[in-house]
Amino acid sequence: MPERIVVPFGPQHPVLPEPIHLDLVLEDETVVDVVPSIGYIHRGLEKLVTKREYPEFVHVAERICGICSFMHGMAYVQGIEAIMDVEVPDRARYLRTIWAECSRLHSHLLWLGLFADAMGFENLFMRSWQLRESVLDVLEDTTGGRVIQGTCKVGGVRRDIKGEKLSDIQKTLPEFEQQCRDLTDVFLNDESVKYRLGGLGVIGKSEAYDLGAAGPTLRGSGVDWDARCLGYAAYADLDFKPVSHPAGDCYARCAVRLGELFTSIDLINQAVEKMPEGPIDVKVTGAPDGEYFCRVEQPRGEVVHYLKGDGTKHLTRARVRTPTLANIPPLVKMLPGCQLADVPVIVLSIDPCISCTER
Amino acid sequence: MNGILGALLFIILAPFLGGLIAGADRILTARMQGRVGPPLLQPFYDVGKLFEKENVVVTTAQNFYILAYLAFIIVSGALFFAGGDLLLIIFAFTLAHVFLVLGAYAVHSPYSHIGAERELIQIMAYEPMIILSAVGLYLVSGSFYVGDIIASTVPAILYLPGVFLGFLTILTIKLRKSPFDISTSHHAHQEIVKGITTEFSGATLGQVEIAHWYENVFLLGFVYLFFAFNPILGVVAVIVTYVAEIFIDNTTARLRWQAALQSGWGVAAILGLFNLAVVVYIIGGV
Amino acid sequence: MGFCTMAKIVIRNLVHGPATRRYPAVPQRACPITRGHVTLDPAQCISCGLCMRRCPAQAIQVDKAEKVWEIDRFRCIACDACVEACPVKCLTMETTYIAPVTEQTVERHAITYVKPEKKKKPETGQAEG
Amino acid sequence: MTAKEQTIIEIPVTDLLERTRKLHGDGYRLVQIGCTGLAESYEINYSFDKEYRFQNLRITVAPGEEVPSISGIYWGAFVYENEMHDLFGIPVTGMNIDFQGAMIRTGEKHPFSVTRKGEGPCRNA
Repeated sequence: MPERIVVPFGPQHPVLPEPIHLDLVLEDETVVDVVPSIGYIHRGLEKLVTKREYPEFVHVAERICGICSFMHGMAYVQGIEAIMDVEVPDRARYLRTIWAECSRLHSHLLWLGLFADAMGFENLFMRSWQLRESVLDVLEDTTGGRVIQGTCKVGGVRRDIKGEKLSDIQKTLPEFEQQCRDLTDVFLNDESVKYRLGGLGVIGKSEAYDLGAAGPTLRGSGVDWDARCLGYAAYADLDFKPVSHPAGDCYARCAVRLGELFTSIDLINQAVEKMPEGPIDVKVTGAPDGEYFCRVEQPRGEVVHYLKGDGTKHLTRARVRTPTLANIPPLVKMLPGCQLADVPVIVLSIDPCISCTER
Repeated sequence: MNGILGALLFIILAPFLGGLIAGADRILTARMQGRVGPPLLQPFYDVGKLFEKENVVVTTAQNFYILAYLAFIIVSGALFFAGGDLLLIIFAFTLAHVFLVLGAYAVHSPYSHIGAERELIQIMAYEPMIILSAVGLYLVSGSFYVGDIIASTVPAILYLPGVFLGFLTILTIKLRKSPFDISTSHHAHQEIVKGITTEFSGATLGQVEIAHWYENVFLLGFVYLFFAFNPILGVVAVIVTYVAEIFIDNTTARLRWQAALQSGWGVAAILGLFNLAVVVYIIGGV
Repeated sequence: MGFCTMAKIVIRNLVHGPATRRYPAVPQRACPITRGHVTLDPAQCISCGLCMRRCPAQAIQVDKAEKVWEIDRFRCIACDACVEACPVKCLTMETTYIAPVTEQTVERHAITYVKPEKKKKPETGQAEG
Repeated sequence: MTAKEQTIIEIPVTDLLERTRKLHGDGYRLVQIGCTGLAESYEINYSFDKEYRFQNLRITVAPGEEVPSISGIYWGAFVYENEMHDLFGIPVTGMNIDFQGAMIRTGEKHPFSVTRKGEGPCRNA
């Protein structure tokens, strides 16, 4: 039997964007066992809910994650609105949709870059991040923040996008879409990329469903489940189909995210076209009394915000189940049997966001 | 006499030339990625800084191995530019890398060990093709001596296009560029951090860098041999080759070690051997 | 077949030149609503303390008695909540970021606002002890 | 909107496995297991989803009370159950992958436990 060595992978490792620790048991270069552990960046954000008044906690909720920031804020305010039965104005719902889809675009482009870097394709990494920059510019122009938007509030949104700006955004979409197509061509058709991704970390359809996988990890295995179909924000009025890919390997997960780029572009386009006029927020009085599980589709998958209030200004409990936590079981299933060189690719393929996971 | 002069020039000038090539490489790579890139002299600043660092070594043996690595790279390059025997040069060159691998094995780090194993695989992958290239040049010019090959007026490239392509493939391995930067790459963004050089720091790492500059000049000199019949064409070919390597680096992902081995032996068997067979049996030598 | 599918992008990059900005030689990109840092107009602040209460990061301290407005830039998350909360609009969100520093210090601003007429300045002497 | 429909069923701990098995048989997907501390006990929500129908099973356990693992039914439940164990100190029996408290690295044992004494100093306050 070959000698077994244990390679510590993380919490600080150049190919890992965030601190997850994996003990990889190797035989030569084949991974035979993997033991994950987390807990390096717990910040106690859930506890803060008892220290901040519920309208202010949205700023904290947004900072659960630096990438899916907007959607954490959105999930939180939607939860509060559901408890308090607040009817959000239509324009606010559409604006939220636009910002959520911009966030998804920038998150996916960020991920594509990191993924390219994990397989040693530096130029593709640079290109993905270059495209991401144009999305960040739009976000900055419309919200004032590049990654932390801070525009959601209970009862609506804090900022409006003027009609002029909306059509400006729409005008830039076709060119951006073309650039995304060029990027997609490299990811899906380049032989060296295909060699690195094909048949790697396969999770079958029923297995992914049973493991409780979320987001592109689930859809990459052929299950077209997308929390956006719940119809929150303006998604019920817009026309879209969840992107899925049957193969279940790293290539499929990559293809799903690339497909979602175009879904997002299309959704932004639709939202701009259908954008209703009207107020952007309603005044919210009182305090939440009740509980709610709010589910939102983040770039990484479905996030669950569990919120409970007792009629005071401070919620009594908040709990966030992030998509990364749900995707750890599939990851533990994927890794054994792969090559050491493929570990970063497989780990990245679930798009781990550890600071989300630990709150 | 001429030989000693060549060797001396190599020993003195190669680090400067190698550093400049590395600097130009970084700028060109940056431009291909839509970045500005560092100043041309950045590699010198980097190495200068490395030599200023405190010497932190866990196993003192690694210093010896790395020094031996540098020494043998210089010896093989000097022999080359002195017009020496190509076979001897190749073996000295291989020996140098064996020292590098030993240096990586001397430390106790799984990253370094896996890097060393991969380096060994890479040596195995490129060795057949390098020897075939030497054999090919012998068949064309009738001598293993670099001096004679350069003096030969036979256009080697016309007889050895397959061998040359094969050599370009393994040059990617030697220059540590994508898709074959598997044992270590120019940055630490891979699963084994910086692979074989993970545990070297300060002056030791500086020596590895300098050895890499020497090595690059030597390898580009090898490319020149295929075009030695026309010096201007030779220099142009060397530049084109290097730019092509950077281009390949920027348009491919890193492959696994299995692919490096398959490619190395594949080009040796298909391009190299076939080309040699054509030269020997069909053209019947030169 | 996809060999060198990246070539198109590489060539475009070579032709169009670098896409990066040579910061700090070239200033950062900013737009009118970029959230950079908060500034106070001490002549208008009525020391109501709303900004302090609304701050989700507890970066702002207002001392009504001493008439001091303090901000800890390390804690401030530039969320704009204080600017929105301020009843007299004495806070402004500037579009530039603060310069990097190595030590955490609290920025103190003396409030110079004087209430026109009516009640005198409330108990300034008391809090001094 | 269908999004608002969600049911929470309070069940005794002894019914947990049976009901989970039934949901699994019906084709439900495990969404999450969320544990939160009440004043003197823990509330654990098991959330399931099938075609956007959201179902929760809720159990309330006292400190030290054992909770049976559902990882035999849903393989992926181990992350949530280890989290329950590592952070809240709830003994979960029969987990398929038991990290023995090493999955979430914490400075002290069971930091979210309701029986933990004191609030602990917050360095940044």
